[in-house]
Amino acid sequence: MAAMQFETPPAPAAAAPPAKPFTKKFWKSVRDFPMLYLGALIIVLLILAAVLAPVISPHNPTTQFSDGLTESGIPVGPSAKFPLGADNLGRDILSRVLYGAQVSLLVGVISTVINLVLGVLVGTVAGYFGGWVDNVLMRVTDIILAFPLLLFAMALVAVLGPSLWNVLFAIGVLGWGTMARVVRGQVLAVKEFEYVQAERALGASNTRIMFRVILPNIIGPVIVLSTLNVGQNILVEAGLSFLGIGIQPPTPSWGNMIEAGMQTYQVAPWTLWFPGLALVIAVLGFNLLGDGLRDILDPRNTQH
Amino acid sequence: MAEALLQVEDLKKYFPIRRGVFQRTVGHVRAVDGISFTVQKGETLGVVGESGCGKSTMGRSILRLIEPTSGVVNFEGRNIVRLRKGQMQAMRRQMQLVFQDPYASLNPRFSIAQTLMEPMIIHNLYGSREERLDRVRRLLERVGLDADYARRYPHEFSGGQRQRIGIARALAVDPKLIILDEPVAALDVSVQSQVLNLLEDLQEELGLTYIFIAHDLSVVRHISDRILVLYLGRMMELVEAEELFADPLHPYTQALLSAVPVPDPDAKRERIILQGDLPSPANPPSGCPFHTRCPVAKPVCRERAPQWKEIKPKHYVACHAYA
Amino acid sequence: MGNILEVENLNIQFRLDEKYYTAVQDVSFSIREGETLGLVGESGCGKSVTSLSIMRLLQPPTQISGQIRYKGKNLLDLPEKQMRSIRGNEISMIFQEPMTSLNPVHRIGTQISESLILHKDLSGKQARQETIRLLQSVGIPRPEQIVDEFPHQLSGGMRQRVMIAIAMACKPQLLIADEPTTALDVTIQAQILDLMRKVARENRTSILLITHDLGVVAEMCDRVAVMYAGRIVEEGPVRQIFRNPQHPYTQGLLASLPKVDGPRTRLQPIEGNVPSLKNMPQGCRFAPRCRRAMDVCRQRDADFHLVEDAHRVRCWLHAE
Amino acid sequence: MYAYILRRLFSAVIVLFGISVVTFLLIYAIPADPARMIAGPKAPESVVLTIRHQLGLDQPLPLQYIHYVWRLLHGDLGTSYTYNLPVATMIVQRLWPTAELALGCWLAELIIGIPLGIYTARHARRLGDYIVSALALIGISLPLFWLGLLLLYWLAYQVPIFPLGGFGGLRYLILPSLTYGITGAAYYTRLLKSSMLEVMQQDYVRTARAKGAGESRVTFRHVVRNALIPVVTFAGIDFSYLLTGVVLVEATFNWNGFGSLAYTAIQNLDVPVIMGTVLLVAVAVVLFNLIVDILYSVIDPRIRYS
Repeated sequence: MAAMQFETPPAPAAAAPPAKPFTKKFWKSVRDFPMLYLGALIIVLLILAAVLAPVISPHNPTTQFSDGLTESGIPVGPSAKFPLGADNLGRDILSRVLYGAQVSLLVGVISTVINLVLGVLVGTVAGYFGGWVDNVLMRVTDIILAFPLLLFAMALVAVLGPSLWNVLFAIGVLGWGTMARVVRGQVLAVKEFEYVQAERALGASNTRIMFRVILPNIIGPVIVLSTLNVGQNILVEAGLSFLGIGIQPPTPSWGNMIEAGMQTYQVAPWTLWFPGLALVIAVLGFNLLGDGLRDILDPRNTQH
Repeated sequence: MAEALLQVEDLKKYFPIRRGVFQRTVGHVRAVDGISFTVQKGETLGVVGESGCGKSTMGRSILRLIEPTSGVVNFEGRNIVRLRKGQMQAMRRQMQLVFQDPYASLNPRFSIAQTLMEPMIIHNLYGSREERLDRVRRLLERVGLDADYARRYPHEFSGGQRQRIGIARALAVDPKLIILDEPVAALDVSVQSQVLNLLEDLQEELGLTYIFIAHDLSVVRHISDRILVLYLGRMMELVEAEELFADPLHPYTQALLSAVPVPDPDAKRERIILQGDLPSPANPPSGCPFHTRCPVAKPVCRERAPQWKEIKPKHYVACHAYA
Repeated sequence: MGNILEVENLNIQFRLDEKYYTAVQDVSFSIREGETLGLVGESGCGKSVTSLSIMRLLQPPTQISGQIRYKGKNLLDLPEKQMRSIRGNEISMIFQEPMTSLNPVHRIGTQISESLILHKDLSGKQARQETIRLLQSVGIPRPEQIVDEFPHQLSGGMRQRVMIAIAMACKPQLLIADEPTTALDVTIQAQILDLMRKVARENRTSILLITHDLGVVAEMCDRVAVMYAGRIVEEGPVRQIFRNPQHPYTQGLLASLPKVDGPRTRLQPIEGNVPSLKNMPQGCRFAPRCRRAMDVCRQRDADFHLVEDAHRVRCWLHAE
Repeated sequence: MYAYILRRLFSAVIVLFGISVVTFLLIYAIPADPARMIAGPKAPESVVLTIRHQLGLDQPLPLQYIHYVWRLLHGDLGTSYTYNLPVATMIVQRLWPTAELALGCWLAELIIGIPLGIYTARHARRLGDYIVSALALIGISLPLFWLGLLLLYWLAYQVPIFPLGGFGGLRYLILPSLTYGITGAAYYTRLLKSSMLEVMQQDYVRTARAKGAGESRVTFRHVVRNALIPVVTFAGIDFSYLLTGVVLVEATFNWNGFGSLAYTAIQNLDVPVIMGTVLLVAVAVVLFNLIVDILYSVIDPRIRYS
């Protein structure tokens, strides 16, 4: 209320930063947006784990060790050889968790890129042109959104056959509905701004207005949503693998590791804990980053 | 001097009202309902009216930012309503628009240099980047801003400064006609007059023609040569600025003038307080649209729309009282 | 007649970016019974903030010091519960935006009778009758039907009438009107100003009118206080302020207005821009834009000097 | 308002049509030959041809589609390859357990989510808000099935308060509902909080305070009422999440609903059952969203009276 009284510029955009030493600015920024940096840190560690898995894993993730199981066939707990214990087939859980990061990141990121391209395209065109174009595209979006993603992906993967690429493709091609709706809403809002009309009054073409004027102005929410979307898609992949129609064993994925842990958790709870914990931390990382980006992009939080 | 730059004939813009399951058109908002006027080169035509009178829609229809429903808009003798898309985009160099809201009319992602170069890029003016930047600097100085501001972004400026940038953007393509849509309404009183003076200077120097749309009567009186009064999409009165205030003929104009609060506590004026609300342009009254609130309405006003007539030399009114 | 409201040395600070900025500094004024005081100034001058602080409706983080005495009680010291019994009852308020000031999900009648139920202890049925009477008194046609309608079904002017009905429901001693007609059309503005005058006279209510429009001030007010950048720079009876303005800012403001009569001459603007909260100039805050600024103006702010009876100005030009 | 509802109905019909096209195409896009699957891998080619003819699979695709829709409209979702039972019958048998579970999950979400949303909005930027918001973020990040297994381990295996999965009375319902509630409530909490914070900035809330209304009156009469409008819209979207969640919860808790039906069908590549459940879920989502749209028009007078 009171803030209306002052000239507060509405949109963020790049502010001319005051000249302060970089490190000092960095720590102030960390203090202001702790979630953002925590999320970014988690994601960096995740990427390192995925890339360096072959180097840092103590064992081959698919080797079944005879000393991984006790004589009665129960997986051994955390030890010097198996830092996070062994699974129901005597494989090293730490190595499998590290390799699992590859699958999660690959599926999460690439399927989100597909979601992003389809969603932004459909949303921008529908929002900008309106009329029957909007109507047709939004009904298609409604149809896509009527199928719960996991079930729909289940059906599609069942048809195509379970494999890493089919899982990735199914999530990518089916999961763009929300993105399209959000982008459309943003385009509708930005389209009404006078600077868009000014661009038209100057004689700019539709393509120029859409891509040079409108798109840069909605990039913030799109980045936020994409980041959160990576976490969601990682969960969908894990769900599919948990149900046995995602990544097929022996390739390690956190989802199929939890499914395997389901059989042994009563006697060897670590078979359940560690893949699940890895999954939670990964998804939390993207959620933290997404929320943090939302805060930093919110003009109310960045005063000039 | 007495050469017509713009000639508008019977301009109409109806927006369909869609209702029901299949969004059938059940009626029209008659935002602009038959407006005709001529603007001479170098002249300022003021357009006043309250909300819903269609003044903004009229401005945008003339520029074809909104496609007019019907009518003719002759710009230097050429009917631009008939132009194809590509021709129209080229034609936009000649006619520009300045907006009301200085906060919404500048792209927050563009620096001032980008904002002002955008029109030059679109119309392929001034070959090199250096030439364009040079032009940007001259434009900024022309509107009274520091040339070094080119590198900054809109949020670093106050409302008045932004409005100057908006004017510079319009000038970047060397237009002949500028439609100013409430250019000072969002500005503080002490800044308003700076912008008004700037507009007057630019007109004199560059030989610009203005259509000045506003709701503030004293501002319109100050800047206009002639004034057109609109009510619910129709023309009520058109006359030279000083005469409109000295001798308003239409009852609506009279009420409008008497409603303006004057900054003089001793001004004893006869107040005409109109009864009732402004009718909706979606459902305008029959006959003369003003008859529902008119203090001197007669039965005929409800039945027939009055003729547009020259009551006195160069003083046009649409009112049955002068029939 | 006594003073109904006395504001003394009011200071209001806002926190932005972990720093406090002074939005209102050392503001004092008073309103007499039945009087209309205008508080004029441009955006950011602190006039709205001042009005909200009287109602104690400012959102934290803000720091307020000074005194706001209503009938001798300092409102800033009252417990929240007592303050609530004053709000909407003895002091009420109307706002600039009639389109957004009414709750979209409640019926018109419910919103008006809320004040009656809160303060007057009326039963539902009595409140409804009183509500219809109030609607009638603010000139709303078909009150029996409108009472059951929703805000979006009414025009801006009608909604502002409803706001006035809410504000006047408990016959307050003081009505604070924050830019009540800025969002309205001229002919509707005339109706609303007329209505405000009428209801204030009928209920012997004092008005604190916050506006940027000098025309509205001239028409409505008995006395005026001109604010610039968080301070009152000049205060006095309306006729003297318009006839004989003393502060260069007031003079500049009046000179910069285009006129509806007389010859059209080039406008005399005040150069420069209104300073922002974060970049307040030293000394007199108007000095950087003042044509008659002296060295002392840029160093220290002036005190008030009496020009004539009840007409005072904060300017070094008037220092002995 | 009726026009609004009818328009929604109309677009729902279009979406339903689209859904039937999609499921139809998915069935026929499958590389495996349904006739071969019914006949079994060892059956002679002539038997396969006969079955194919019986099923009408030798007809042109558009015609097959018309037959498909015709059968759908008569409640015929096809026959399971594995069990040789009508899919519709199999689904109906599983409908009640799933409905019970879905309701339990949804209530758990609301009971946890709504009060926390109101609490965080009223205590914004204070310690309580930070703690609840951090927990909400973790809740959103938890995989449902993993949390379910953990709860089973702690509350059914280590401390046997609840049964170790299975379908039965209320005792069986609590853990699965709680599992879903913990992961789903966070959406309601966050949405309601941000919606309330936005409403609190509205002019009409200031008007209510200016009338002398107290904080709890302002919160519940003026803020929550308006802030619930986007929450109701979200309930429509959430329904689709809920049905997804139910599949995972059923698999985790060994709950014998149609989620586990779909799950076993996928293991067996029993296409009619897969498509039958997917189709039914999609139809349910569309119908539920229709209900939400109607509800929405009741809550928001701006839609009701237009």
